[in-house]
Amino acid sequence: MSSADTTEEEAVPATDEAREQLLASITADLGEGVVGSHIRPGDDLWVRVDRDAWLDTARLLRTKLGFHYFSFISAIDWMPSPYGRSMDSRVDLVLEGVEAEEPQPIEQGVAGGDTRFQVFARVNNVVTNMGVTIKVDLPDDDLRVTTWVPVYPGANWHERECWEMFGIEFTGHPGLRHIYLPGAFEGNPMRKDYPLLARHVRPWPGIVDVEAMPGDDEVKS
Amino acid sequence: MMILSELAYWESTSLRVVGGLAAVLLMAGTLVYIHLFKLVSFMQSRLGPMETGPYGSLQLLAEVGKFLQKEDIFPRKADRFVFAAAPFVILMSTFLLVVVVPGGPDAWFIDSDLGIYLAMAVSSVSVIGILMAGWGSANKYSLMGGLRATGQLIAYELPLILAVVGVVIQAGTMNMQGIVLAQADGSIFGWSGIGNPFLLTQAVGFFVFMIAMQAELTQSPFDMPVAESELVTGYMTEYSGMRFLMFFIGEFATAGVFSAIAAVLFLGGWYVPGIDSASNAFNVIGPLVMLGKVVFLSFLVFWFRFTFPRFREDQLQKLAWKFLIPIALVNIVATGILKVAF
Amino acid sequence: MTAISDQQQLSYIAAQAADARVNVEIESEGMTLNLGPQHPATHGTLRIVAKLDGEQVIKADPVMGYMHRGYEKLTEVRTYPQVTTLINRIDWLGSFANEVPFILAAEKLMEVEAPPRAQWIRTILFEMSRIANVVLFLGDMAVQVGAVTPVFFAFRDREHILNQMEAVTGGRFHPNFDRIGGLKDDLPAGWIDETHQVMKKMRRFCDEMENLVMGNEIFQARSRGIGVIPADVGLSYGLSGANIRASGVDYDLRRDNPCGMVHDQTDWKVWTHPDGDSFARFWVRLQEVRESTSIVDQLLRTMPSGPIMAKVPRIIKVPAGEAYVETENPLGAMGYYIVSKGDLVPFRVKIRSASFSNVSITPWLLQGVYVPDIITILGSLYFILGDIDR
Amino acid sequence: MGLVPGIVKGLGVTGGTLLRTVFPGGVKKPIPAPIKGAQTVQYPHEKETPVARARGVIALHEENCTSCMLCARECPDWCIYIEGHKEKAPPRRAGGKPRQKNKLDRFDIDFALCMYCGICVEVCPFEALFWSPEYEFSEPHIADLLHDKSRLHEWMTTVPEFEPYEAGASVKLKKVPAL
Repeated sequence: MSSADTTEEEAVPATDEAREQLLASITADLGEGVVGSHIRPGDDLWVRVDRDAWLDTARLLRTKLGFHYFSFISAIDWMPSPYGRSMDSRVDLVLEGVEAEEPQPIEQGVAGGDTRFQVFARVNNVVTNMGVTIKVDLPDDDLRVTTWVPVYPGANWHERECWEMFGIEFTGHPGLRHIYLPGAFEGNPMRKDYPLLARHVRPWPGIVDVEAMPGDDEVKS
Repeated sequence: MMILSELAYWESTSLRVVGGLAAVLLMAGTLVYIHLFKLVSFMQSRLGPMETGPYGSLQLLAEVGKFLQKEDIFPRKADRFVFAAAPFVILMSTFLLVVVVPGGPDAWFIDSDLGIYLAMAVSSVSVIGILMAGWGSANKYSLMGGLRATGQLIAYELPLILAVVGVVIQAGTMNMQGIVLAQADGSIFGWSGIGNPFLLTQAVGFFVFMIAMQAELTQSPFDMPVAESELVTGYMTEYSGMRFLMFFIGEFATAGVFSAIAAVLFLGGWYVPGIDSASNAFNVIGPLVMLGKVVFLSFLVFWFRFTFPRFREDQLQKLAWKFLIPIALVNIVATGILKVAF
Repeated sequence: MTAISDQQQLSYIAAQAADARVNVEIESEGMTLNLGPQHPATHGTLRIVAKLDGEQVIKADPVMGYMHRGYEKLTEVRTYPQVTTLINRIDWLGSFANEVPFILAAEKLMEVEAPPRAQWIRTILFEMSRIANVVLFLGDMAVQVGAVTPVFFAFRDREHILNQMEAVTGGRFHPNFDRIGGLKDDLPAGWIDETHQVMKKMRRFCDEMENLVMGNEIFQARSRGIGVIPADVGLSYGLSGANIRASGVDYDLRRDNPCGMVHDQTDWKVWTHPDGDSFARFWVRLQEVRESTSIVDQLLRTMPSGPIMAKVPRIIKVPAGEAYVETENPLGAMGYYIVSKGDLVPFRVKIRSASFSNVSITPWLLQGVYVPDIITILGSLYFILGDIDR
Repeated sequence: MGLVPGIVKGLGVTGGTLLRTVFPGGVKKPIPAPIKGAQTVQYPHEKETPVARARGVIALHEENCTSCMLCARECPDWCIYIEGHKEKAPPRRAGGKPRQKNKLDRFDIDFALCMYCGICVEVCPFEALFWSPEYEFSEPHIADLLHDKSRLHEWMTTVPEFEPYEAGASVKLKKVPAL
């Protein structure tokens, strides 16, 4: 941007009063329900709520805070993929002499998290043009959360997608059926431990390297 | 065709059949080429078929060849007899329609005093064919198309006939030749410069007739029964090969024949002003004049078809019953009064 | 008395029973009409299972997934530059617009900003892809209600836009031109003048559409009052773009959430229509095409000079973090929620595509309408299957 | 509804297009010439020249390729196959040491898989890959779409010069290497 814009950029406050206020009003209403939050000044707000407060959050946002516009619901599987970029198969690694790595620890993103699966949703206020991302942690042994359909009817399809891709059950949903995948499909493809077969059935063409001339091993970089 | 009367019955009949076939197929072919392949393409900034023959003029033969090669598919649950017979019923009504249309003072197939009455009666037969096709296909889209077509065709038969009634009153005859002559020798309130083409004195009738004709032909904006984007061509969905070709010929030949009837009723048929209507020249130029008028009228049909969106069935029923039929009736009354007054 | 053989009797009974079954079906259950997956009105492979009573819809259930390509999974094994190739194919009529929010989200995480010239060109191409996309809608909507010719005009005039896109990006449909920190290349010489000409042609096309389709009484009869979406319902279903603006909601991300693009440097207007019916959606989109042509014209005139690429490392590793960027794409609000772990590849990309939310309203909207209106409504909601199925 | 009903206006639009197509010369030169007036091009007889940047087919300038594998690794589709070996090349200067050189044995692009994204052309550090706007290389058998390095090299003859940039651009114009 031109020089005028750079000054504008510097003028962006390190604190964001509107979002601070919004967070405060959410916290005031939900109390213990809010377990984590994060503000990127002038840009975005994340709120992590307790699983029991999930539906209440939606109701609060829509009815009291004017977040009428529903953007999406989805989930994140925070487990690092055991396949990496799926560039090289296990066999190649073993041949190369790479030891099987220990699975990396789970590391959650902004607003924190405690569990492997996190459902997150985003709603917007079309008047103040503010968006907020709501997150909720789901324990591994009980992947269930209440549905948002009574508050935001548009959540219906998003929850169906989330259910089939991550195996997260939305209690009270009017019809959790497959939306993209065929009815008899088994497994939850978006989970990190679900292999992307297209990248496993065929070797990566980039794995080969220029062969050294026979008896000229030292040139190999 | 006075020679016909000197021939044996079988000879004249076969001549008539050949003539009828030629009239229908050639006319359908000409219209498809001129309108569907060329003028409509130009309307859409493209050229249409260009490869077969000069300017794609033999494309139609190639298309026919293609359709003839295709497999004649019957849906498994189709009512086979009804399904197979439907295209013939539709094509039959077209062939029967053409017999009343005169091409010149002596160039006619039959010269019946019931001419236009016969045409109107026969044109309704195609409804049965469409319903048969819709039912026989054992397809929901076809069934809906067939039902919609039936409702629509029956609704528009009325304004069509009522529009004709005005002409018949004014001409004083139902004979198609008589109607042509009435226009050739008639006068508009005493002025006989160009005869009396009923286009001018029966403008309302012409307007109603053209709209009703568009609907009878199930051309857009009245193509709800075929509706490609919705019913996937309705009652024709399941047809392929030869039988589809028959529907196709039926569609365009009927467009031509109806245009011919409209030309006779409102544009003076084979007559052009300036030449004495009794002149023998019309036996030669008459068919050409007819063809010219048919091309012009059917151009209107295709122009409307490729410009307008379609009405929903309730809207087109409304148009027929609440608008066309009343004004057609008023037209009849007015024509009657004027006829008596002058 | 002739004896009836057992077999004859049995077949008679079977026939009677079959007739009875047919009658029962006709009387009590209504008809289930299956529109699609192969149907001219579904723009590809959307399927709508409609329970009908006569021609009236009792219940409509859209079924999709026939084209699901699993982009969210595929992005997890692709580097950031490789992802743009892929997401080109989400909304294939306005491909360039798909890349923009992804790139912007990545730029936000990397805290880089494209130089002004890049932002200008990015905005121009963004608007041109909107024109290319919506122009086809204008023609297609007319086809859905039965007029054949407008779609030929649409294809004819979209060609000019695609040619201009190709002249810059090298790809007619899949530009793959946006890069983190700027653009792949600068404009070729003479492009600006040609584009001014093309914009003139597009405005003429809009006039033609207005005369040919929008002003047509039959079209109005078919679309006015059909598929009315109240603003509140629309918002809670996540409708966006022209669909929600046609319901009177004055919400346009180009104006309300400018991010990495320079719409605020131009003088333009957000069009809304109070009716919320199919006609309003057509009307709003037609005005938007006009507005876009004027945006492009203005930006072409004020184009700054300079580099088109910010300083970005050759091998792009995006710092850990999460970012969501939503832009006003041709079909509606499209957003990418990128979760990065500081790697070459994104950890998770949630693609919020506009059509998915826009179409999710159909079960609510199609209740009680007639079969022909299904087509009008689907046409006016305007979806691209790639954008639904991703 | 304005003064003229929309229905009539619509007829005017289609009728006007009809006239414009048939008489591209307008009122001044009313000679029917639909071939000129139509927007379409009669493809096999008449061809539009694609723009210089058009991504038609990838050409390989073999001499510049060092088999560095960058393109094969960056390809999102994994459709580039490269094999090579090292060999001794004569020294650059007289008396110098013989150089190590990568010799390209195989460079195949499977155009059946290729998405024409251009990443390979972009990442190539040695200017060995170029876009050619040539588009007529369809094959009856899908396997024939695998172009080997000699075929890819042939495309080099169709690679156009890079277009100059619009005013205000500060990008350096690249050159296509002479064959």
